[in-house]
Amino acid sequence: MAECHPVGFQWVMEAKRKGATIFHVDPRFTRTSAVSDIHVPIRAGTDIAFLGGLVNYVLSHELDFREYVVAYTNAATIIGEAFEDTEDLDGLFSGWDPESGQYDPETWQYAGAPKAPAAGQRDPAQPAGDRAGAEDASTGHDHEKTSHGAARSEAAGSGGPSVPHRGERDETLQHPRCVFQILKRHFARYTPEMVHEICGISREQFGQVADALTKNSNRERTSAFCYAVGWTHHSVGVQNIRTASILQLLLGNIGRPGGGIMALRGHASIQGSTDIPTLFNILPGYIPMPHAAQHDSLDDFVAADAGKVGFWGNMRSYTISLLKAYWGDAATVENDFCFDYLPRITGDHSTYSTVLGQIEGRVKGYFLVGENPAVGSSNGKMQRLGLANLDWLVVRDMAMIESATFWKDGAEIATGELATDEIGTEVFFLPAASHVEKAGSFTQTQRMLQWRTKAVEPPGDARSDLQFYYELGQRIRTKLAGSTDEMDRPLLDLTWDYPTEGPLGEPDGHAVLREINGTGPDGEPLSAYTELKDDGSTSCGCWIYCGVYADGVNQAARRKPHWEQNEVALEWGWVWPANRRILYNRASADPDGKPWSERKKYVWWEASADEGRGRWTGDDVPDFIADRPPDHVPADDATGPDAIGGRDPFVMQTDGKGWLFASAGLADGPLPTHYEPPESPVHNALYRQQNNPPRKSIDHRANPLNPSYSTVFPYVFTTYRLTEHHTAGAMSRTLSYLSELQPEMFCEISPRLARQRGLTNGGWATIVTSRTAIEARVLVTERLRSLRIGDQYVEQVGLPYHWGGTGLTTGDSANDLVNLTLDPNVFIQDKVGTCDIQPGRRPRGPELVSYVDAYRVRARDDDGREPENRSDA
Amino acid sequence: MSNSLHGRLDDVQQDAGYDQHPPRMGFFTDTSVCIGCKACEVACKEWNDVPEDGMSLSGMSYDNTQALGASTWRHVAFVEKPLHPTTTDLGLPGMGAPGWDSHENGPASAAVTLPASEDQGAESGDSGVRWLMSSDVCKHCTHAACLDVCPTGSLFRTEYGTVVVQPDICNGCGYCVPACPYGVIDVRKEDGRAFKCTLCYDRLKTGDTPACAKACPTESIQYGELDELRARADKRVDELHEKGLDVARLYGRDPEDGVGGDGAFFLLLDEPEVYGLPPDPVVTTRDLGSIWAHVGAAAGALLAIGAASFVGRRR
Amino acid sequence: MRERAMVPEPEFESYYGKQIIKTPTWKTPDVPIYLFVGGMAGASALLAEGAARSGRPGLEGVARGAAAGGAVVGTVALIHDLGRPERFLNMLRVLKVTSPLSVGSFILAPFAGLSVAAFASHVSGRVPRIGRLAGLGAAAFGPPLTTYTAALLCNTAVPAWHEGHQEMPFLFAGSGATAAGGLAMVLTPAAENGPARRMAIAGAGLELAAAQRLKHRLGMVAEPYEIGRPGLLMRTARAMTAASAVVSLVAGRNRAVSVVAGTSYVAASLITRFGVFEAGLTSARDPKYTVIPQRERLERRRAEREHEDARPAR
Amino acid sequence: MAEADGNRTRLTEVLGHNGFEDRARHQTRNASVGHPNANLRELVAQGMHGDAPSGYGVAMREKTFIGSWPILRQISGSDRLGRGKAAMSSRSEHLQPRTAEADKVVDSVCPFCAVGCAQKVYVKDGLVTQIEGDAASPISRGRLCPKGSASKQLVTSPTRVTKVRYRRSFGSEWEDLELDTAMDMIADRVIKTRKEFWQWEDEEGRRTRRTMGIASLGGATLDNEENYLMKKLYTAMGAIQIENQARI
Repeated sequence: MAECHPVGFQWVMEAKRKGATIFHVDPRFTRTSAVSDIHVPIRAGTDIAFLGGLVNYVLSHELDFREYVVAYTNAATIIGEAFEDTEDLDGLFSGWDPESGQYDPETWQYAGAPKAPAAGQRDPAQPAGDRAGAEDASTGHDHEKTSHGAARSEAAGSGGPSVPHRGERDETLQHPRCVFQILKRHFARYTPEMVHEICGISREQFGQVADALTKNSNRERTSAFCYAVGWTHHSVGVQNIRTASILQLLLGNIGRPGGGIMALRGHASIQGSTDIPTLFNILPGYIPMPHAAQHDSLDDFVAADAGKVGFWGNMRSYTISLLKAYWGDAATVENDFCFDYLPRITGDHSTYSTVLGQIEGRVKGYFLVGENPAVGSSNGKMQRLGLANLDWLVVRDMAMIESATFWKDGAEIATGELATDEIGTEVFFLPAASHVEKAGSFTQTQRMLQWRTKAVEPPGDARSDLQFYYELGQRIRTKLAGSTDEMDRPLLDLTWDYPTEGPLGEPDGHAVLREINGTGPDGEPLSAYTELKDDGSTSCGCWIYCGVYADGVNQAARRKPHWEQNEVALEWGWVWPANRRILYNRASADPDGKPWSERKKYVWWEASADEGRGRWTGDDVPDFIADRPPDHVPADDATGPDAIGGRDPFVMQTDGKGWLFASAGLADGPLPTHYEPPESPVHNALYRQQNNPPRKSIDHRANPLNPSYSTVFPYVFTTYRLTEHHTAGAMSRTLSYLSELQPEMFCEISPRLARQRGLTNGGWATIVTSRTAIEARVLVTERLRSLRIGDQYVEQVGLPYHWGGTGLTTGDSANDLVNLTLDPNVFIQDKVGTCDIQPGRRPRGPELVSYVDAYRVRARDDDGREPENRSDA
Repeated sequence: MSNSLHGRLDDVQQDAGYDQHPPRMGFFTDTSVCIGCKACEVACKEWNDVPEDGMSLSGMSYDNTQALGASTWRHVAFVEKPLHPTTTDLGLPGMGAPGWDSHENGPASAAVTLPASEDQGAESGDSGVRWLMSSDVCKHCTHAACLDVCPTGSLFRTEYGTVVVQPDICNGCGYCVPACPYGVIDVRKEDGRAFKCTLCYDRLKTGDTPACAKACPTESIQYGELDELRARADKRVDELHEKGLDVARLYGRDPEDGVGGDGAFFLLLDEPEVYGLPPDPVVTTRDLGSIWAHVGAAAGALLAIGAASFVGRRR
Repeated sequence: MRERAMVPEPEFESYYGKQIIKTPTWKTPDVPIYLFVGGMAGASALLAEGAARSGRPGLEGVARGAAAGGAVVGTVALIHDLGRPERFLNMLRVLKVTSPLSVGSFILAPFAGLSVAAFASHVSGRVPRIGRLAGLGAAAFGPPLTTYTAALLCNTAVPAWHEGHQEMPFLFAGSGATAAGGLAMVLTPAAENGPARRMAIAGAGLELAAAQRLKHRLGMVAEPYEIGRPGLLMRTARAMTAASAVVSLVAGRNRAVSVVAGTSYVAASLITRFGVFEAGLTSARDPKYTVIPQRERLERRRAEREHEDARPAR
Repeated sequence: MAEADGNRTRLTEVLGHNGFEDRARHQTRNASVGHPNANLRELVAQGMHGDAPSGYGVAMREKTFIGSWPILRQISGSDRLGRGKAAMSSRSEHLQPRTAEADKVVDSVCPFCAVGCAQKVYVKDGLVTQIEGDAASPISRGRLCPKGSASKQLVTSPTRVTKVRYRRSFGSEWEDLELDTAMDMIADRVIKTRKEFWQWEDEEGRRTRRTMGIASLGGATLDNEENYLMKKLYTAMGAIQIENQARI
């Protein structure tokens, strides 16, 4: 956190000053470790084992916050009899289909649940999983799988996927099939010894963490977890976060001040880019993209949510308001509010699948907007092969980047795998405006929107992306004007009339934000998403952002100094939803609505003598229906928000409870399980199942995997950022003040590894995987520890990933080494892999290819089989 | 010139001719909370338009800045030290700067210190290493040698008690460079003049915080009235001692030290030289009287020699 | 390869072996030459005045020329060494007794003016009275010009220079005298160069004595004067100076010997300045010369303090 | 005169390295406008005494050349050693931070990571002169990390490309292209590729109403408003392979 979010880290230092104990769990001893109380070195990719160990510690020592757990989580919920755990099936949950390589979650349901309806997680028409599809890639059939399910798991970011039943509960937590007991059994083998064996963490150190964490989680105290892509960039990324969620729910640390799980996101508006997504599977506000198999009409589309408990029950209103924002008057009751104008997805269309599509010639036009995949995305070679096979490419950036120049200086040009005069891609490089040259809002990592005022005009041809897309839309619409082709209707009917301003004729960002906020029948801005209607009288571009323009005022532009308000600072910026700073903060009060303690007072129920006049109140905007008393019991037939009970803080979940056990929404199991990364030097100590069973592989000759336990690739590598650089480098390697601080690509290794391989500090090293080899200067440092895993040492090679071929400082890209194996829920890559490291610089030209090929052959011979695949599943 | 050349000097501005003046301002850099982010380095350069200072990987941990200089007015040092050092030479490849072994000014000890146990796994229950970071800066000495030796008056004492180069005056004589006991100031070759931290003299004029202190995310760099900072630092060091961090000590805080105390002082977690700071710096002008006396005596001796040379028989 | 000391060096810690103080940015040869010509000119002015008073016009002419020439060359060298030569006049903006360079500028400026005037008058025969007065003035500024350069070096944080501040002025005085005497020995007829020879011999004695004392008093900080290139320079200069002194003492009246010995004096003086200058740079570049003496000082103080503390308790 | 002018130009060019100097240069320029004959005097005055030219109205004690000689201030004042007040140049005396001279100061947010540190952007003559933290922010309290601190360089860096670059198919070099032409060409290509890869139904006859030929990958420094327009336009186009750093 000190490395990548130094300014955010001031609050950790503040907490430390006030007596908090700071643990830093990381493969490397970083700048964060340097000021933490205890650094816990961990083998990369074993977080579930560590966190699972903590869960086991809490459960086996009965240190859970029982009152919270019983009332606010689904610990008491009873799961159907058909459920079988990984403990029963040696690493698999019930419902595994080896043919498709997918789970059927039916057996994970709450007991007594009706059969999953058609709106369930799976695409019934889908014949086989991506494995089969990949083998038949040319048909465009590949990678089709539970994409809608995945969409729903994205939707869970703001709400929950459907559990159509509130379930039977045993609040004594004794029922053998209640979640609590299942959890106990599932994690029972995550003992300190097992944690030591898997993660390389000593029992003593594990004990320190467990003891401090549990002692600091109760009525009086809360503990927080902060994480970044060290948890997410794994083929078990989602389950890493799930494990932390389970732990925090058990400890009563969710929805309370000082608690929570804090995602430290890495880009200025990466949260905004998820909320108002430029993502394939969702529409603004985590509304899923319609799926061809299920959604022929608006009614089909909202059927899964209609009648649900909680705020997702109003899905119809959110969707129709969005369609009204998109197509305005053209969207009518008669034409299903233009629902049919929405394109449908049929599977995984995520970025890595798209790249495969580019390589295979199925995707010919590409926009890169402030993104540099040739350096920043995994398996750089595949990225560049894709770019080289386009008809046209539009790159919008502030500086020249590797993704725009691959045709003349990409690594494959040097090796002869690509030739400039054979690359047909037409490239448009359009300069982009900087953050001070345009007005707009960023949503930071705590869901806070903050407005930026424009300071100066952009230089030369530089334009904001807002203006680019606005003008592109205008030009396309002009060129298509008069078309009678049905396919052009959505473009021609689009509301695309934003006021412009300034010498460059830029669209007014305020007008766009106003559209996002939404307007009522009178055309005035709405104040809250609860005002959205399903009759077409309201329009709203992103329902969770409704209220950001309340009263016609840009709430995101508020800058009341922190010294003029309390520490929650509600009048600085605007946080979705409804300016709430802590989600699910109803949980900061006990079931009766009283604060758990005076010290941790945050939101509470203020009763009133007058019936119906009681209110939730506190320092924050209560995340609850303001006048719903704690003792409210909803009617059996209630739906939507009406069905939320007074003790159901998790208002977006269909049972109002925090989910220790996720019976729906996840592609890889209702509970987290430790699996080894796709490339690992060690065997899974828990199960015969080595890797996450439904992980998604990108099968391509440019993406070969190193065999597990290979002696040819004996070391683990992990990639990361440095404080001094930003992601793929376009915003830092182009600046002298940052470049001079970290002027060269380097790798970090332990003294033991240095000795083993004859590497010297300041010298050169070549790091090799089956994908390619890169070179880096060497830093020999005791900050990297040799970890003892069982009877072997595991050495880890640290690789910052910022470098590429352009800019003031250049170097090889660590991402060229990273294989493409994806998390099955969200299709995020696994950044951990195995490698060899040798002294000296890498071969140049075609020799690089043969050098890597030779390694591959050796690795295959060494192992006696082709790179590992799912045969072990 | 009682205490004007060395020793304690309570009103440094008055000594420099400011009869009325604002309080003496300074920095307290608490390295115990430094996270080595180098925001100070960049903020300083942005504000003062200091040019880039070379791009080479040093091999010295994360310190590629390496030292203060004409184009580096804040420098974050990174010290990696084993927690449980032994002097066993494990025959490791060098851990120093690249080309360490053949380096002319190599480290004092060629033996690489490592944890005693071959098993450096986490089994020992700790990370086995300390990583100290410290943002170094001009000390704005009470008795500033750079200022005193400056023949043009370019280096001068401001009304805030800070020591600043006036770029419109400096003629690049370079005298300040070897005069500084901390190795702070240097001449920028391509420019010809000497440069160093100004403690953001211009910002102080309107009551603003110097750029580095303002940017510092963890309040490692604290700016304020020197008296107040000293009190704060004393409290902080006591606090750390109470927590068992006996290694914490203040550096440059003592008004009785060799430079009369620094306007920018530090809380360190190891010996000063570990951070590249002189352990007991003394302003050269402490010996100025003696120097001039010897110069005078020597001149007298020369005069005597001259006279004596003409004594005697002429032929 | 770094030279290995005979005895194991004391352990000390440093930051990756980096030097602590900065290496002086003064240029070579500008500054050593300035040190040399300044010293030579100052002593020459003295010699000239003596010659004038004792009626040695030949010696006077040579010495006046040496003083004036030295002043001019020195001024040029000094200005050339500036990073911003066009701002050389800023040297006279303030007068700071704390700055030997400032004081030196206020010595060099009048000295240059006076010595050039005296020389011009001597050569042209014009305004003899003013010439005499100028010569007297130059002679007054001469010795300080010769020795202030020692202060210039010693009033720094460079260990080998600063720690030698008691000896350096004498070393420079002696070295200046040998240079002035030596030059006059070369250029003056034997009949008039007796004082020059005596000045050189006396200067040599003073210089060698000062150098000896410096070496002994400074201990490890004097090491740079002994090892490496500066060590070689210093040894060479010392040998040449001593040899010249012996030779000029024994056979100084011989014209040829006088020329050889004089040249050797001058060269030795020049080499001495290079040696002293470079020894300073060496001591600046190695952190041990900064750290070890300071560590020892701290230890000493700590011991004293403990001693003090212990006393009342008894 | 011409020579003096030339000297001044050279001098100020060299001076330009230091931020402080910009203002001095600016003032010098003003001065020379008001007093065409002041140049030589200026040069000499700056060279000699560093005192700013009398032209810009700060000539308090520099009535005469000699009067401004700091030595006299040394002798006449209490700064006998010439350390402080006596040695102060006129520039130092009238120094102001450049933030004080900004035409406007606008609120912004750091464009690097997602902490969301508030920034103040100082603008003078249409150019960004400084970007620093906004102390009022409850998130950042005015602090910035090294990247955030480099924001001014980010927006003013000469490494920015400000002209459209175009590489034709199979081309070996960049070419120039008018922005307007580029926009038009891109619109044409979108229309063409969209149509070429249009798909009303998938292989199984399910309605898809989409184009599979166009993809997009956006960075996560895009504004919400920009993301909104992007998703809206792409969706109306029928393009679905719309992705963002948020998945990477």
